[in-house]
Amino acid sequence: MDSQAIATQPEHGHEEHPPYLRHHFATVEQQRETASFGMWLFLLTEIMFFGGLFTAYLIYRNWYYPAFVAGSHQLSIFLGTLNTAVLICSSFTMAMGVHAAEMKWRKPLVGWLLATIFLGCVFLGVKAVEYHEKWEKHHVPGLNFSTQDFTHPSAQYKEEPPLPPDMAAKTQVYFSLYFAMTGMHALHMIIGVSILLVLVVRAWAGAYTAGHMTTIENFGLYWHFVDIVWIFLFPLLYLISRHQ
Amino acid sequence: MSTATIVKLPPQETASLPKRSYLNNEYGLKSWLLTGDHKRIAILYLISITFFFFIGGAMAGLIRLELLTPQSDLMAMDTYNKVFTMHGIIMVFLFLVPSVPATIGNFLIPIMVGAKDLAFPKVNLLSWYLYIFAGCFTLAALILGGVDTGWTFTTPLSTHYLNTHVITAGLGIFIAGFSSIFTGLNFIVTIHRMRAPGMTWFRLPLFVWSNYAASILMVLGTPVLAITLVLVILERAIGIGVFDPAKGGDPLLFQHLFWFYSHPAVYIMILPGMGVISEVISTFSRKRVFGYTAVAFSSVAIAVFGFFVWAHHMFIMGVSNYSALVFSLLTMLVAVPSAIKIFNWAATLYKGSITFETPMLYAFGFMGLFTIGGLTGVFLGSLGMDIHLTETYFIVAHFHFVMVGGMLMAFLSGIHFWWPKMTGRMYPEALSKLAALITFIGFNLTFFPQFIVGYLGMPRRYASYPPEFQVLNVLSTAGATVLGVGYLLPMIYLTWSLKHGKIAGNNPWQATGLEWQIQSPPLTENFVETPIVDHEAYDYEWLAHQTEHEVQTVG
Amino acid sequence: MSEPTQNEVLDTEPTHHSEHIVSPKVYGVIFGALLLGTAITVIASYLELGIFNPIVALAIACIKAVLVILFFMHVKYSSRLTKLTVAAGFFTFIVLITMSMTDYISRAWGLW
Amino acid sequence: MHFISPVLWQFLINWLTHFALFPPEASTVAPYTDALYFFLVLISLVGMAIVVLLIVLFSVLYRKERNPEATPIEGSTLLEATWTIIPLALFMVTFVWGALLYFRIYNPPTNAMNIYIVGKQWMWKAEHPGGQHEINALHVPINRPVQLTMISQDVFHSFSIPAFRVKREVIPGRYSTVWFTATQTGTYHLFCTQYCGTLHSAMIGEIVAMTPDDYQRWTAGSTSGASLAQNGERLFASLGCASCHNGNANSHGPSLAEVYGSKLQMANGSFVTVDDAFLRDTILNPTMHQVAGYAPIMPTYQGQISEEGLINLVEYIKNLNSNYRVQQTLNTSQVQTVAPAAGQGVVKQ
Repeated sequence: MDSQAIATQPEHGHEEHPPYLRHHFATVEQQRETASFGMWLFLLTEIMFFGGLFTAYLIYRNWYYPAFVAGSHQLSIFLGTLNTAVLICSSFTMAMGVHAAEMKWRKPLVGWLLATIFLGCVFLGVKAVEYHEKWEKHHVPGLNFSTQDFTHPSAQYKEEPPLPPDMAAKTQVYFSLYFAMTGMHALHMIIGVSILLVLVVRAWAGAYTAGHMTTIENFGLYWHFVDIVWIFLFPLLYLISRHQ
Repeated sequence: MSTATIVKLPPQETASLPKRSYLNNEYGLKSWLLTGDHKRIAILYLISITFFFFIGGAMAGLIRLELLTPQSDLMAMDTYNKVFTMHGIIMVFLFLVPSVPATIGNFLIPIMVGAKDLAFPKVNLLSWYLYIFAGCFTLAALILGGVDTGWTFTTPLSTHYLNTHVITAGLGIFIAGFSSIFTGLNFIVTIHRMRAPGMTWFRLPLFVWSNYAASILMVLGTPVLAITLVLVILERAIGIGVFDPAKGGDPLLFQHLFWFYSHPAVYIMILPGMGVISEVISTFSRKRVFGYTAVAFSSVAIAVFGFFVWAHHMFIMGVSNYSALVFSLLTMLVAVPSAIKIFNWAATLYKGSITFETPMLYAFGFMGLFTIGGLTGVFLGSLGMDIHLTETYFIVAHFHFVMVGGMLMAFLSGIHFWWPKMTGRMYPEALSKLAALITFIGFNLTFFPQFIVGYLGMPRRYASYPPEFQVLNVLSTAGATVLGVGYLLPMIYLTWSLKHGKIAGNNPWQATGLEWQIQSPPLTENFVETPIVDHEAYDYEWLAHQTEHEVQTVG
Repeated sequence: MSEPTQNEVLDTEPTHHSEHIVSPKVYGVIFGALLLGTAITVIASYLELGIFNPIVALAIACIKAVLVILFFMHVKYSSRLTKLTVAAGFFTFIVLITMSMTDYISRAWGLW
Repeated sequence: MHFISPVLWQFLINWLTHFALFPPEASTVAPYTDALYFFLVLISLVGMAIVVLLIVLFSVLYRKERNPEATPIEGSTLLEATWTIIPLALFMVTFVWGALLYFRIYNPPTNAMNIYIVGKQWMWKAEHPGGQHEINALHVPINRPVQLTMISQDVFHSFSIPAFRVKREVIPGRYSTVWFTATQTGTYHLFCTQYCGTLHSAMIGEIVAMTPDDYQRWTAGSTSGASLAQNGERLFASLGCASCHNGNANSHGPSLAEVYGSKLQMANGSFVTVDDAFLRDTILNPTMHQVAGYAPIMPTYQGQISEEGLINLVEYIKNLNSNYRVQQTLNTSQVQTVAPAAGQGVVKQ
């Protein structure tokens, strides 16, 4: 019996070392799985990051339901739906980008990534329009807030019953959460688009179509995660009791 | 084997450090600051957390000096508030959370699992830089005039009623949080994906298990703190209304979110320390840890239950009493795994062959002090008892028994234990035993009176107090002085030993871990060849069959 | 939690499964389903469903999220470890919400 | 000693006369708290003794000189079960005991006299129903349950009386309560134990527990003229509450006479028992507590009434047995076209 623990293992020297295999991994497969697992763990932290906001949302929505309804009705359902569709499209283009990388198609990869950037920018643009509108309507808590629209609904929202002043004041909580949640989401989008810009340049140089596409794959995970967050934000913020 | 000690140092005249090691692989500042080597990053971390430990320690000294007299005479009350806030922030976020994982863990986990490095070396380096940024922000908050929220950042005090540098300190903690997330993430991935052939989960050293459990808490808990701090900063900076009662927010929600992280954070701090104790006790009693599986799973159980008990910090804060019942019950459950660990360590000594090197002395100190810390935790988890004890010096004594008596003892134990591996040189044994003794005595003198003064009702965070508490406070301050000496000593002699310590050799403790089978200090790539593991952890019979020169050395 | 039993731990050892390439057709179908889901959510929000309004909205959101996770994010074809990781995240998220809710729901129950 | 160093001697004398090791047991719950405390101390001592004994015993028996070869032992399921179940059982006992104590401390008896406490940076204000105001002090009679209804004007504070073993957070925006029955006369510490800013450690006061007779004398001697309810009545009139809450058949708001303690049906169908917290909250957030049968038209008084004012109103409504005086005031103010003048003078008694 060989009781030696530190036995000599045949060096993995007979395999070729692709240039992208980092020294502390034994195989490309191990490297790829490691990177993907790391990315998933990072997304886990992101779930909890947004988790705090969702908890706050849930509590206040139960407390101040009429204020949340009224606040929600101030959002443009058209822009919200548009943005949801845009983000889903961008998720699709990203998935296709990952596919192109898997197939080692360089130009399609660049194309899909550019499409994703474009859609991401459209999303952020629409978001900016919405934020601007909120500013004009004095719905930015802390900086520029007035309950005027809720205590005395304007002509535009004639069918809206006015909120009693105590409840109208609570719309500030709704808009605080609206800006915190969509703001954090938009921040993730901005970070995502910035990374995409780098990826496009490198993809054009052929970095991800030579067999090593972990970066694209992991970025895809991030992008889809940001999409998922929006998939929840949309009904929670825009669609509260629209039938009223 | 009749020598009193198991340290078998190579003869001094012939001994020398290995020619090539991670320490002399490359030279120059750049080779350190841009390194990807987990061992060098561990050393960077060690230097920086020591720096912050002494800043935090200086703050502690000031606190104790102020409390020497009942009046607020050494410093004004607001200065005192800033001092204890800084003490808390620095000690919790910049020392205790990264202490064992980022230094000892960073150094050893890849070696213990038989890997060449952590899974993401660059992320590891990034984590250190984030830590340094966090430290800079915190120091900036300190230098610009301080912050006086207490480390708990209670709203609405922190959001609306203070004009100190809350945002700067908050950003510091936010960044420190990401530093610890990255460390935890790296550990989990490494432990899952980078184990050497044959290194199954149940052959892992318990140090790895406990760091794994702590990493889970870091990864899942810290982001909640991050978003909470973001909300506090937004509320303070632009006045959104999530926690502000005047705008309809619930200040208690802040407490919920804050403690959702900060209670598990307590386990982030203590679990890696428990891992150190498992290694040390096993090594110096020459036995496998009694009930390996129980100890391993108790770490994981602590991590899991750790997420279910946070509201026990809020029993008197207006949390619903039904909810308090649930959280109190769950708190009682989380106490059990800690008890299991203590008993298993004690049972490990049974029929061992025990020697009393410095790490072992610290480990004994840990066991005693952590038992007190843990049991007083049961006092506080018990609803009715908590009413009288919470927010008094009793709770201060309790968490210092766990954090300082437990965690810091474990840290020092681990530093002494692995010092020969990290540096290739031994620390001076007699002096270090003296330091361990001084620390133990100083610690008890400092914190034991605080239990009594706490039951008397002395509130925490008081710059002045009624005169009848003075005797106990003077005892405590006297103890702190002794404790300070106990911490300065290792600092001095360990630095001294870097140049003058005896050459340690590969395995001075005759321990079984993979880290002891390679040269000290290790090579940059840790192993010459990927090890294949065919025995369980702490298998001293296997070790007995190894001969000296079978260990890998590059000459 | 993310802490599996002994068997599960052993099952999550790195496996050398071959990389699964999802065909663009699948992506297309999922893409369509997601857009459809969005449309249904918007329409459903205009219907009077009582307490079922938020439930329907969240159910559709969950389905959409699951589709994205399973197909766009390849979890369907990934190792058990990945699946476990995703599950752990949602589990902790649920812990955060439900345990906080024990306080908020029961506050109204009694005088104390 | 005193001839060696008079200063040191002074110190020693000073210390020893002031030295305390155990807080006085001055309330009915204190012995219960202490009993649990001693139980827990006992458990800790036993646990500690076991651990220390094992370490010392094994260190002596199995030190290397005596036992050069270690005997490998895997573990023992039986032992693991033992030291899982026994601590668990002890902790469960602790839990139940602690929970019972918690109920005892936080469930006030129905006959408790009520005193209001307002915490603010950095002082305690006590408002007795009879109109006595105190700052950083609280006079209470012994042998009589006292309930404190507390609120903070700004940040979290915590009202702690170590000698009574009671403590409760004082929360901004919400009433919290605590109760005790003092058993021994004397002066005890009152601390704010929740860190509340710069002068946190100066937010202290005295609890003076007096015999019932002394307490009677004290209340008689320190009244400020008007009781809380009288102040509340004046506020009620000046805010115009009576125009809706007057008990008339066609009034816009529900009658408030004898509303305290009753069960009200809300607009959403649920039932609520009217207590202090409910009254306070309906003044600030009226439409969130809409009583069935009334339109949500009441304006909010958020930011218009101080916490003391709210206490006055609550105390007034609590003691409102009939609408007779409400209607009287209403008629007077309607007759007088120069309305506010009515509120200015001293309320007739």
